[in-house]
Amino acid sequence: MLDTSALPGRRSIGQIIGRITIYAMLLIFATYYLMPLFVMLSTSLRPLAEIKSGSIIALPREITFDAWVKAWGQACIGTKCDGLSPHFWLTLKVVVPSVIVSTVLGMINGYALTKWRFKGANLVFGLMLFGCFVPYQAILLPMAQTLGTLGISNTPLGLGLVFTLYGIPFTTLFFRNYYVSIPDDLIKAATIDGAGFFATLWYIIVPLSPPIIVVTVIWQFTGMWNDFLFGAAFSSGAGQPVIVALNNLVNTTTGVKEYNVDFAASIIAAIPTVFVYVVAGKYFIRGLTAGSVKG
Amino acid sequence: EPTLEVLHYWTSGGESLAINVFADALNNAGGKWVDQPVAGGGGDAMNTVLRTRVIAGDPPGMTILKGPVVTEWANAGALADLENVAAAEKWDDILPPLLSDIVKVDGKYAAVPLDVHRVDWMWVNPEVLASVDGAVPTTWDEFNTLADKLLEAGITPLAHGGQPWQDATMFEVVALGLGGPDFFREALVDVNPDALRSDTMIAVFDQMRRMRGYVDDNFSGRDWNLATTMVMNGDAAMQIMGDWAKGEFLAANKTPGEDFICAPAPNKGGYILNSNSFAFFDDPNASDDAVAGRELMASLLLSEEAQIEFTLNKGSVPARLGVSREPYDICGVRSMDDIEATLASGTLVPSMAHEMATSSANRGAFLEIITEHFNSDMSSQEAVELLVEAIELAQ
Amino acid sequence: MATLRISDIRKKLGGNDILNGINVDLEDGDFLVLLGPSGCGKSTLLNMIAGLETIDSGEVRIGDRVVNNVHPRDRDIAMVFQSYALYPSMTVAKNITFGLQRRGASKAEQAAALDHVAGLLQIKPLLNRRPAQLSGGQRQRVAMGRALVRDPKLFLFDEPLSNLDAKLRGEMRTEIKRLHQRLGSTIVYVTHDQVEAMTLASHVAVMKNGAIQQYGEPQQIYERPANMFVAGFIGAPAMNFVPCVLTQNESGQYCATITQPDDLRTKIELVLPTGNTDLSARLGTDLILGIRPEGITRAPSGADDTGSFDLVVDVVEPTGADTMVVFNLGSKEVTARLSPKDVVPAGQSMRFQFKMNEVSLFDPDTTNRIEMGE
Amino acid sequence: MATLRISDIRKKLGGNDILNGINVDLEDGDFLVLLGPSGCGKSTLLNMIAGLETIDSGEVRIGDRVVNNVHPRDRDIAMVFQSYALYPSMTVAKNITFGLQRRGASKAEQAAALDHVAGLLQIKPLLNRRPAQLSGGQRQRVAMGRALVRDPKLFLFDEPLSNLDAKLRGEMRTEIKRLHQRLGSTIVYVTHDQVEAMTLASHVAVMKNGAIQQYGEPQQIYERPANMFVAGFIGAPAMNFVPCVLTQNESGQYCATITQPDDLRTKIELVLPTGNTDLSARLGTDLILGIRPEGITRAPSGADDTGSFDLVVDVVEPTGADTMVVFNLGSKEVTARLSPKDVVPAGQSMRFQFKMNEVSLFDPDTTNRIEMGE
Amino acid sequence: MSQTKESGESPDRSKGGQGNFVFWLQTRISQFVVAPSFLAILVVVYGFILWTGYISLSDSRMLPSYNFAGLEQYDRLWSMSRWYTALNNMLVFGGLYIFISLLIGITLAILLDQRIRMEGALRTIFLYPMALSFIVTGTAWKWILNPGLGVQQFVRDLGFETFTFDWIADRDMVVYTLVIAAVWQASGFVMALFLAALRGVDQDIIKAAYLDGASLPRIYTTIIIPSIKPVFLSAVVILSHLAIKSFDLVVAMTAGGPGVASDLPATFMFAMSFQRNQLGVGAASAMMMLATVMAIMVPYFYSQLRGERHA
Ligand SMILES: Nc1ncnc2c1ncn2[C@@H]1O[C@H](COP(=O)(O)OP(=O)(O)OP(=O)(O)O)[C@@H](O)[C@H]1O
Ligand SMILES: Nc1ncnc2c1ncn2[C@@H]1O[C@H](COP(=O)(O)OP(=O)(O)OP(=O)(O)O)[C@@H](O)[C@H]1O
Ligand SMILES: [Mg+2]
Ligand SMILES: [Mg+2]
Repeated sequence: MLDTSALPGRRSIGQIIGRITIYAMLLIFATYYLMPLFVMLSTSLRPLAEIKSGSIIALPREITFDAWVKAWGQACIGTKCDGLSPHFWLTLKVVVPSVIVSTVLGMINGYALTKWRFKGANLVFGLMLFGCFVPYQAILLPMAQTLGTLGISNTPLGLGLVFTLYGIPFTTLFFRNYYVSIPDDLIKAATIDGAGFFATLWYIIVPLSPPIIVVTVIWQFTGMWNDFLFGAAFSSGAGQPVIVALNNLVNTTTGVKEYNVDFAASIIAAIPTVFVYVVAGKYFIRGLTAGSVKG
Repeated sequence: EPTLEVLHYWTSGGESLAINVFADALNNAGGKWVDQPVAGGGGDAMNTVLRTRVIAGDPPGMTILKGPVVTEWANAGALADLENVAAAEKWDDILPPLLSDIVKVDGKYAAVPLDVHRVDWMWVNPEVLASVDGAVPTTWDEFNTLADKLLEAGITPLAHGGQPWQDATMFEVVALGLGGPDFFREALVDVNPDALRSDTMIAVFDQMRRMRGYVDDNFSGRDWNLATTMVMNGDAAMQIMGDWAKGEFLAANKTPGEDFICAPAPNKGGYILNSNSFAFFDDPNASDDAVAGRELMASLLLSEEAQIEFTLNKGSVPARLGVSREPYDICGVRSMDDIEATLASGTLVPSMAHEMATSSANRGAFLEIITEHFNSDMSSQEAVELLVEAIELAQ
Repeated sequence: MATLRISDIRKKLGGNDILNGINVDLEDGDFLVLLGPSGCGKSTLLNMIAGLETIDSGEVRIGDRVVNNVHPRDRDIAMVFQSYALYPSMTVAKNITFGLQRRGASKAEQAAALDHVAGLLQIKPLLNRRPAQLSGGQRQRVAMGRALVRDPKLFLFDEPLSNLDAKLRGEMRTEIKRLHQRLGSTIVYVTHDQVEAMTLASHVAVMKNGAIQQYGEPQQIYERPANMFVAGFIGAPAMNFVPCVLTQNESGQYCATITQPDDLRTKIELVLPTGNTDLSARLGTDLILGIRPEGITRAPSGADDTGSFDLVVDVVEPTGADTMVVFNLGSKEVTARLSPKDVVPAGQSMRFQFKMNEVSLFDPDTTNRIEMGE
Repeated sequence: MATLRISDIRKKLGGNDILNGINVDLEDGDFLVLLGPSGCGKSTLLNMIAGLETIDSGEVRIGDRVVNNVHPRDRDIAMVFQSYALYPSMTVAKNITFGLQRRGASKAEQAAALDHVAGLLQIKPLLNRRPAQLSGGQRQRVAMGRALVRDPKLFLFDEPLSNLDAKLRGEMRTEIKRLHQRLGSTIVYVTHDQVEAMTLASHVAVMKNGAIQQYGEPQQIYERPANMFVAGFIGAPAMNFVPCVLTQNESGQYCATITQPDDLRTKIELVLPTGNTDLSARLGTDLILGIRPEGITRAPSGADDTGSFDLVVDVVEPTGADTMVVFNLGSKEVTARLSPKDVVPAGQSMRFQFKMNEVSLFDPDTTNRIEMGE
Repeated sequence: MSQTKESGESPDRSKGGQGNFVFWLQTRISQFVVAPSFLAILVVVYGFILWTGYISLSDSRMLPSYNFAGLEQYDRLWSMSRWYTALNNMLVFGGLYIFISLLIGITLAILLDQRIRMEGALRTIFLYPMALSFIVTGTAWKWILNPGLGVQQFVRDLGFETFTFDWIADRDMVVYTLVIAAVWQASGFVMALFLAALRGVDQDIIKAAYLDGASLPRIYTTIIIPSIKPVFLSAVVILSHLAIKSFDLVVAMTAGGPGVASDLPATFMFAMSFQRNQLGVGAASAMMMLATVMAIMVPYFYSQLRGERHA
């Protein structure tokens, strides 16, 4: 945006009021956005007794990290009392390869669909894209049957496969929209230079892709990390991802609830994704600008 | 090594300790317990997983199934045969007939009952009661009078959480109280349309409408244990909730009979029973270990030792008869006494709200209408009609 | 170095005829410029030579080999793109040697070739930069280096200079010209800038709508354009086209007679250098007279030469070396390119003269040139 | 229409001096072209006139009013941008009338003004299209329309033609020239194309690094450039610079003596048109001789004129109307612009002659012009 | 999206003149590399949809059954009042959610575009909800909106005794609380989309508008926003997709309550398939959802891909 404050003849009261309004509005919005985080944080730091008396929108009178310690390493989930930590690491082990594989496949698809077009490439793309919009509840049962047939039901491998498969439409979309704006001449030059499909991809295209890789990885990582439905349906026991474990911790039918532990656990489960957004948020916007905006 | 994979939704707090009793028992007996908890929605989430796993051809070894669902699964041919163990352990002798009826399909055991929860408890704060000179009500008229008095005194009479299953719990307690066990069976177990349309049913909905007035405004979506806390803290006088509520009092170091009172909700004799049972799934591809694990577990479930330890943690009482009452507090003892009494008089009824009475489709229809009614200004007549219609659709 | 023969090449894309029967025949060392407006199929033709686009029918032959079904990598060609298509993530050195490396040249070979080319193009100080850190002209040079390093049989250039500003374009043009003189390579060069075509080509093919309009040496195309399209396309400012009628004067000479749109409908009669040609069939018909801006000079005032006439100057545009003068002739705007000294200010009248031996005559219906003998 | 006075304007941006003391003085109806290489501060200066950029120090006066603190809207100016900056979501008509509407003109006034401008620029058939549906030239016209419709005191143009192809650029240039002649408006026009500057300007300011290098009429700047930067920037192909030494010949005339880099170290002695100027202080020092390509002609072979000499032709570039001939003089490449008839093929020798009254002389240290009297 | 010429096409794929396998492979390689993903998608998306479609025509209850039962399940579906509630909620929720998210998203983007100090921090604050799962934040929202625990109590504690904000407990208003939480999660993402687009707007256009005398608000409303129309389309598509799938949200915040007042098609379908043992009805409702998605997406894809071809 043009620096309007640098225009001459506008240094008026009105302008100052305008600036104040802008900041005030931003502040109000920031409050709205931060409120759930505040509630979660303050609750996680309060002793249980304090929580049960009075409003939750209040600063803790007494701060204790017990809930955090318990949520991480001691809380009982089912018959195991190791807290969230094992699930946390396990989720990383499932999600990271799934993110990598789906991103790589999306990259290859996007590249093939834009730079090595074949008849019907648009149709193929359109059909793949529709996978972004399927309500996942509808495919749970057939997927279960399929995983069973493949003999990988209830394994991290099976879960990773499901993540990867339903991630492909998104990754393909992102990469395709980004690669459309890379000049075809580069591919022609590389072809004449003797580089084939993969050599061109590796030497020419991949080095140009970091912005869109960031967008894709963020999208995939948060999507997979936060998934509940697939995790609950296609994993078991110690193999459950962290969000499912969190749900097990938080949700009890007839047991006693420890809200501070619940919220500490919630925050712990959210740390990686929030971390990714905070660290890479800038690149996220940049990557969006670079092409995937076109949706 | 006998191995057993257990799918369940008892994931935290006392539930988790309770199920650990069986896990330990199995592990100590040389088996291996493989835990697969899926919490949420009182077993809804677990049901989803169960479904996907069965469809995937990879059913868990054992899971929590209740009431008619056992029959549904058994009819689908998914459950393992337990006759050998049942005979060896003499289940027919040690289980009360109503319980064994529920878990038997075609005269064969399809699941093993673990415990008995009493649903129709009323939890009362004696101090609050004393503040209005009230006594624990034994009829719904008394209840209403007391509640009105409490309201006048500015006290919330009834602590309640607005979740469908809590609404339904209250409903069935009222239904038993106003209609008696026979009506309960006809309406909530057999879903007989005549019973559903009867005046008694209308009276039940009328009472529910009154109850709505005794509940504070913030009840919607509240967890049951927060409602219990209200009673504990004197913010409300009473709560109608199953015996698991006791765990919440105990966790706050309250003593039954002193700091809180457990009394059966007003009724004309009767006992709404909720029982958890374990069902074993039959997997044609199961390994020998899995089969061995299944049988080993089944044989351990009804041992007195495990029963006592499990129910103490769970807040319930044992499923089998003839267990020592010594370890139980007064609420537990009262519950055990009443089971025997109602068994004798034939007034023990299965809980509709807790999936003991009728198919999940029927139960869903009940919950839907009960909640709708409780949360709106629908008339009782209207509610009854909608209920009949919904039950028809669920067939 | 090699010959290139293109025989009756055709191409359809998306249902449209993009190329309809192109024939080209280049000797070793020839410099062919494909010239034409945007969308006429120049790049498509070049891509077909390179093997980046399939050939529907016809034949492309490089040296003795029909290459229709040869992979671009194996055609032994090099190509320079309009956008330069430098690999953005590689250094200049890597950009240049990438093709060698892909072909399995040893490190030493690569280094030697790089050194040679970098010296030739004077880009040694740039070798470790990335394309983004280069100016337009430097990028252009690197793109050339990438083509030169492989020492191919045939060079293909697709508008290599059109992204440069006017000044740099001139310099790089000279450089390409010099490289061609030095290396003697066979080159096919696409442009829509007619100055480049005139400057560089040994042969020019002017294209329009997928067909070659005229094929020949630059001077021939400039002086004897085959039709109005070619005439208008070559030369800047463009050739002036003035409607006229073919008449005969008293001495029997054929004349182009132009009617001024003024009240008097003044007629200007210009004697045509028709030699022996018999144009009697066209007498009285409408024709188009074509005259290049440099074909118009200032006549000494009062001179009574045929082909000179007085007119009011409409616009004057000094460009430094020359000054463009615009005036109205036969209801058309005509631009003359005059020496600054000869110019009068806009609004004043001056006497113009057409160099009649440089005019062309066109048929308005077919737009084709009417030959007037020598 | 108005005068424009810019006094000692300075500007810092991001810690760098972008403009250091600019002075400009325009009369009503003047056409000022700001000419200079990329990044020299042309756009910044224009933005400051427009009010889109604040003024650190100095004063901008439009008509009688100091506008330093006047909002752009109230300065009564109009601006045409390089990217045209048409509002993409509005029709052409809306684009043109938006400014009027914002200023509260009635519907009828808007319609009348639109009609007038659309007629002037011949864009009536386009009025209902959106910018995306226009060609480059049409967009340019609409952008002009948007500026014209408000009938402002001052027009600002920021490289309005640089996005067009060469042909269209030429046409639009003529059109702008004609508009200026017709409307007589005061115009500030930014470009880095020297042909535009020469063609359009009544005054040219050649800028470099935020300072004006020379300010004057185009012909003056072309013929008497103030320094080598200006000399090299104006004219295409650029002026040739040849190192020489100042000597005196027997008849006492000052001569520029050029040493050829051959084995014989041949000396070429060119008599300078010094008039009465006393250059004795510089005798024997190194100087730079500047000669434009069109200042070199072919001498009749064997002519023994001073200022003519035989040299071998290095490169020949026919461009149609003229042919560029490159040869080596004093170890520099020199380009001559000759008539095609006068040219010999590359490699052959021919006799060149410098038009000595057109040469310039520069001090190699300061790069400034050395005046040689008239 | 610029060139869609088929010119990047693998060379010489027509004739395969050298006839050897490697050459043939080279010319087909792009089809080969896309094929595995494509086939997998065909199976796990389209194959599974077909399966669900078949189940919706069967008499399945607890477990899938393959007995054909015609349109019985659809009959049943369309005679359930709960389904109508769900559809109605979908309309209200979806409409408001998309509209408000766009409004807030673009407002935030414009505000952030005003050379704001701490832009980075604010941007992160607006964007982080997208990183959280509703399984994580659902309880927090449930509490914040709970009259006795959250905002209402807070304001009352401040002294405004009569302040009432009990939508989550109100059958008629509960769907709006879903909107509040859903907007909270998605509007930051919309903001990012718009911010990216605003950053791409030609600065000269804004300058021109200033010279034309337009004020800042007018420049946004009449010039900048209309010029980023394609982003609206993308945002609407992404938001519709999120709205149709907003399952976790309802489960975590209201579980469909009070009553079934906040049921959405996704929760309806889930309840029917997995809680009520009415798999057939669940499948029928899934097919209806898919039909809705198709109705929105197919025209969009079509126009996108077509638009590209003609670009
Ligand atoms: N894949 C395609 N499908 C349909 N038409 C195409 C395709 N590719 C190119 N064309 C058309 O073929 C014609 C020739 O295109 P080409 O790129 O060869 O033109 P050009 O002469 O190089 O133009 P320019 O000077 O703009 O580069 C154009 O009209 C173009 O629209
Ligand atoms: N906001 C800024 N901060 C720092 N430097 C700036 C800023 N804006 C412009 N500059 C610098 O000011 C100088 C002049 O910029 P300006 O845009 O006026 O150049 P110009 O002469 O118009 O160039 P061009 O011909 O490329 O348009 C450039 O060196 C540019 O890098
Ligand atoms: Mg081209
Ligand atoms: Mg500029």
